[in-house]
Amino acid sequence: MSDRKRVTGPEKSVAPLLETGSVPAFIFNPDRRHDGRDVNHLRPVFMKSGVVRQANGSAYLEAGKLKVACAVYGPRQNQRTKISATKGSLGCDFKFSPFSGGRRRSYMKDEQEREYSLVLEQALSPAVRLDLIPKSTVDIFVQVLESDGSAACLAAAITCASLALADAGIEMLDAVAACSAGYFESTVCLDPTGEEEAHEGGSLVLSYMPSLNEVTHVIQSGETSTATTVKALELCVDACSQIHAVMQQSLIANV
Amino acid sequence: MALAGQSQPNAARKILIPGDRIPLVPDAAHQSKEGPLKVRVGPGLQQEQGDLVAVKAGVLKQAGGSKYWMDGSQKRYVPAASDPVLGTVTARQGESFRVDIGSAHPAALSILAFEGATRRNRPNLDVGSLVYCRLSVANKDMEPELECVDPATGKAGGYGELKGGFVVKCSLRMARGYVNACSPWNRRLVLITLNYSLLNPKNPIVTILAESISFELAVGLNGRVWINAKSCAEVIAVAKVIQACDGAAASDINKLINHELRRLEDAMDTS
Amino acid sequence: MAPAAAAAAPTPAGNGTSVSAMAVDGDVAAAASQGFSLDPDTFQKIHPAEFHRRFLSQGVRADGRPLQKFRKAKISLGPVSTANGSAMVRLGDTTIICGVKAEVAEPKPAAPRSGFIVPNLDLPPLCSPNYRPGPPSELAQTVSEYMDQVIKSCDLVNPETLCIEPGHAVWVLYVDIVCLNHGGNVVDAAMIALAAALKHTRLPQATYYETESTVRVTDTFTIPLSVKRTLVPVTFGVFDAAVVIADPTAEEEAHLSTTLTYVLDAENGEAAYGVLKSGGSAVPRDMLVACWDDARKRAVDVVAALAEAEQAGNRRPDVAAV
Amino acid sequence: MSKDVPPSINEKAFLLSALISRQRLDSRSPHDIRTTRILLGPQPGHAEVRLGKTRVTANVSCEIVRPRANAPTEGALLFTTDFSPMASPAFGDGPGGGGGSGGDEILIARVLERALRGSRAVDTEGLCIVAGEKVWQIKVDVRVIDHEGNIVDCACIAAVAALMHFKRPDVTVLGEDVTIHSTSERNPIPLTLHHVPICVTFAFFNQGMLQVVDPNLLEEQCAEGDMTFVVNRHGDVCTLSKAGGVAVEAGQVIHCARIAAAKAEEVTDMIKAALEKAAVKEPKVAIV
Amino acid sequence: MSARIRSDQRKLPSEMRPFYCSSALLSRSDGSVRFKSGDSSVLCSVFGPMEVKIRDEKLDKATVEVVFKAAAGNSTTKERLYERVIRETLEASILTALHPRSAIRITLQVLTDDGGILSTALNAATLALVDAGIALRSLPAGVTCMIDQEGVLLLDPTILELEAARSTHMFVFDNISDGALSNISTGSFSMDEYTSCYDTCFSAVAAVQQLFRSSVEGKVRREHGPEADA
Repeated sequence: MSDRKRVTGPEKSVAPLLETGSVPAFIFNPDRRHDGRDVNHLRPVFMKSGVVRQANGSAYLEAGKLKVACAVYGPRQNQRTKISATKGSLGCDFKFSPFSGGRRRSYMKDEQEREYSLVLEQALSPAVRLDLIPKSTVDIFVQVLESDGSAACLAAAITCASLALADAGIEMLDAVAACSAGYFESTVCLDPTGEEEAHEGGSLVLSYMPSLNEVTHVIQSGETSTATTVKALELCVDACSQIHAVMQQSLIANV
Repeated sequence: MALAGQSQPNAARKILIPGDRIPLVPDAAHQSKEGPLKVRVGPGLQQEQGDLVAVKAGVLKQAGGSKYWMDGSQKRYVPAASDPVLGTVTARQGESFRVDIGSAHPAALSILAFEGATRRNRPNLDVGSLVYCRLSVANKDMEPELECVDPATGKAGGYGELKGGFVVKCSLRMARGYVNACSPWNRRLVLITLNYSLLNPKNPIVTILAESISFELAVGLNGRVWINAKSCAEVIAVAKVIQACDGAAASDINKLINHELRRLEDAMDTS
Repeated sequence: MAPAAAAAAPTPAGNGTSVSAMAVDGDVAAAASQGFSLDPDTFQKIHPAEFHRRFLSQGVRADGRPLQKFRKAKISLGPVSTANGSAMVRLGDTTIICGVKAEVAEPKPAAPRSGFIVPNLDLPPLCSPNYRPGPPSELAQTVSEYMDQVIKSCDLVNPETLCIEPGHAVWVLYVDIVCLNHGGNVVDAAMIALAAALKHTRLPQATYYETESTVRVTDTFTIPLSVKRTLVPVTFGVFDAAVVIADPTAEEEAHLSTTLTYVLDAENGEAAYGVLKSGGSAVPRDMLVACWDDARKRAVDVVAALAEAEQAGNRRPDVAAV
Repeated sequence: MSKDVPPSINEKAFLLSALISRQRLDSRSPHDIRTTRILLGPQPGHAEVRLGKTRVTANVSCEIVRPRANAPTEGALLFTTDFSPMASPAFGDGPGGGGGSGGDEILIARVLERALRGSRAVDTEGLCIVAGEKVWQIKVDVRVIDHEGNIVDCACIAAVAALMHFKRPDVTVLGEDVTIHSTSERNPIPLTLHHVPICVTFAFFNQGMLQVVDPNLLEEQCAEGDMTFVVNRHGDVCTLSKAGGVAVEAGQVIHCARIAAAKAEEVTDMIKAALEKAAVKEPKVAIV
Repeated sequence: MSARIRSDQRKLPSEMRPFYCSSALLSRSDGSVRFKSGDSSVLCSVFGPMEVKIRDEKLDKATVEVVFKAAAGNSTTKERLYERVIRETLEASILTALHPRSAIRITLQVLTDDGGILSTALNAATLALVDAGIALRSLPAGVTCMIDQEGVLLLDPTILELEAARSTHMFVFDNISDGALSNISTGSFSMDEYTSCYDTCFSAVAAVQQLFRSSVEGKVRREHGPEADA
């Protein structure tokens, strides 16, 4: 059934196919990635807090082509049915803009967006002092403007949301920084782009509180050896500390 | 530039539509010596500076020199204090009944607002019972409240549960016509003369009908009329007359009543 | 009784000095004379309409602008490389991003050569506390619809130029406009973004293969859209049915008696493609004409901002990410 | 949302005692349908039907679409039913919603589908333009605008009358090319209806012993059960549905079927009369 | 210029189609009106003041709900825009403060559409509010006009005429204020064309207002009998 609450076009439309052979085959080179980075280098990351005027807290993150905005509203009255008398809750909403990826996204939330909303909540909840805001909720809205690697997008969303929470003055044990890594055989490649992601064997996203040296969330997909995973975790922990530094700077800049 | 749609002076009009302005001409008899003109403005009118402004359609009425109101018709009932109304019990909530009287908000009828009611001696009303009551509280910001007892005497005075019979709906204007050809200011008077066996003797429909059929009537100003008579056929006949006369021209009323009475006689003869 | 002058002349916010005392009405004014004073933030929260009224009566607005001053439109083209065309527009706090994605569809039998342009404004819960997750709000739906009617009725892009193969394949341009920061006057920002993004849109070279009935495209976006005109939306707010203010902020919008939007031609302010005034207080003919005159001046500024954006950097995507 | 307040105990009791003495409150006999008025036009395929105070409009429109793969030569016939919030305060929902009591809306659309599509009343084969490529899709939008009981019968009369009044534009096919002729070029073409199915609903009272045809709102609210027949004037039963409610004897069902057939004939004649009346008013278009 | 004959046999560009209305036709609603302008016909019903959904409840005034339904098909964003314009126009006229925490529900059903459907719907809604006895500050009335490819202004165009429109304009005026309550204009037009559309619609609204008055007077006379004019 067509969407009655939006301006509608034709009933069905598809993304056009590429002419065969018009794109050169992708070859992964651990010494020199296609954007010139090293395997253990992040994309240069830029962050700014306080970008949404009417929100209690907000942040914008840009890393290469990847662009994510986040706003935090609350603590406010919990409108959901499940209310805890002792703890507050985080309501997370992760959305890709329709034009943010290669394929046009639908307006309805898809499986991936639902999953990422959940991961966002799981990764941030341990850091937020929910015990101080019983019966209330803090709503976190993440909007991806341009995506370049879905794991990287998720990591960026967690980092950005954490910065927005700090901007909103929500009490936290520590800021949460997140970082992604991709597996190419035994090589671990930090912060893979969309093109790299299409060819990787698996990926890992780590959410980490650098000052406390505690991990809040890890999610891995694909099969690797334990040693490779450990290597990826180590790389990500280091990268998270770098991200944390950028977060601090942007918070100071906004004071 | 003239305002759109204003071609005739309003002062001469009796039938007004919303937006019509009537300048108040100072009337020597009713102007108090020192202050400005004192006017009481009733339903359908507002006072702006020196003018009366209609907000509803109808006929401009004046009484006692300084009271003005609009006599119009509508179907939806808006509660007004001391109106007699006919309601259906929709729920029982602790110390009160919830009663549908056709207004925006359901009304509350306290279990103590009955003749001789105490906490021990509660009236027993089921959901779906019909009650004839009087509005004790009617305010746009409050839930309407009902009572089935005259607070002055403590007696039911005709109010309370109605058993048997049937209910028809009619326009608010017609309901008021049964009660009295009254202005909104003398509803109090109405209450004294009205209960469901004492009828307004002036109402032509009721008087003509009563010559042929004996029946009981309880009229709610919320546009509901309860009818009871010896036989179903008689109740149906009265109900049909009330519905047929609603909105009909006064000259046709006799004809409508006679038509229904004839039909009733035929039915009686065949059975 | 303390005169209304107890309210100190309002000082535009942002220049550092605080407003000493602002009285609300007789009672509070009396209280103020007894040494009770309200700080401007509290005053704004308690009596927002009166707060704005005080400012406007002094010919200035809460954010320091004169009544007829518009916020500068800051436009950047091509912020989203995954889109065929994109633009970001800032009007004060209001930030809106518009991305155009091209897809392929079968044309309607009645119009076998006509493509589609599908504009939709999204006001996500991110941009303001007034929106909740779920289907689009009434404002989003109605602004989308109005934009659609305007671009169709003024023939902004001839739909036949979107034809790939008559009767079989045409382009559908999904124009999605996302508000990231709601600082008032979303309509202007959204339409400027739409106009800029469509001008910036490039389509790939497309070929229809009849045997497999599919469309295949090159990996570069090279073909510009033939956009016939540049639309400039200009919105005014009317306060207390009498005071006209240009380009209202979100705080002002909540207390306006009506708003008035003109869609003018960027090249020729004499020509318009739309006017929208939905209910509220009546606007007399001379006010409608006077606002149109002011709107023309604004159109010139917006055109300059667009030109600036076009020069500033054509960060045009050249690789189709499929 | 506000629901209809159910009738009072007094009203229910009175209705039943009146029915037992074979009297209906609107002076009908148990097997009378209410006064029916059928208005057609001004545009083809537009009908407004009043059954007593119940009022339903039906609007027929057509569009060229691709046929379903498993029926390449068959046109499409779609029904949508909408309970407008104007029909009853109980049907309310905010702007943009699809009407009131969703379940009933679908139920009525199903009855109409079974009556008109299931019984092959409308010739869908005749709606084919180019086999496998282009067929006519006929859409019937039924809107309930005043609910005083027995929506389903009223909706069925409206849908049938609108379909019989409707005319689609003429088309010429030359190979793959299809030309649609405007009404000023060529006279439009009416749909072919093989027979005229009519819906007749009964309500049961007093443990199923009493039945009335075409119940009004109060009767509907007080009824113990109901049964809907779809029959044509030849007495062919197209659909029979009895969804729950009180059990009735098989003999009752047969009795009702006979009454329904008589009512169907009555209603069919009324539709025919309305069509003839509308045809007189219609301007004749000459073939240029 | 030769005498233009309009698509529906009207002689003049500034001629309106015959319009009329009938009220109180629906049995369930508190007020109802059918407003016809040529072959455009809209039915409007008003319920209220009635119970309001808790999420729409306003503590200081009534909530005005407008539902607009096209003749065929599901409602889309177009109906939503119509709903908003009609609601915002009527909200300014209805004395909503008289009925806090309640709803005034206006439902519009297009019966047949032959152009100018928004203004026809608005006129039906205004009269239905009067029929329902809702207190109103003023009576808003709408008129549609268009400018064709040759620059000729046509008042109250039909669907056929609208297909050839260069611009279309819908204006709403009421009987107390000297200005436009609502205006939707689309297409391509100059300032001069716009102001002449304003002026044409402004004068045309007087005829609609006259119909409002005569229809209300007729209804009141019927109900009151001879005493109405006494």
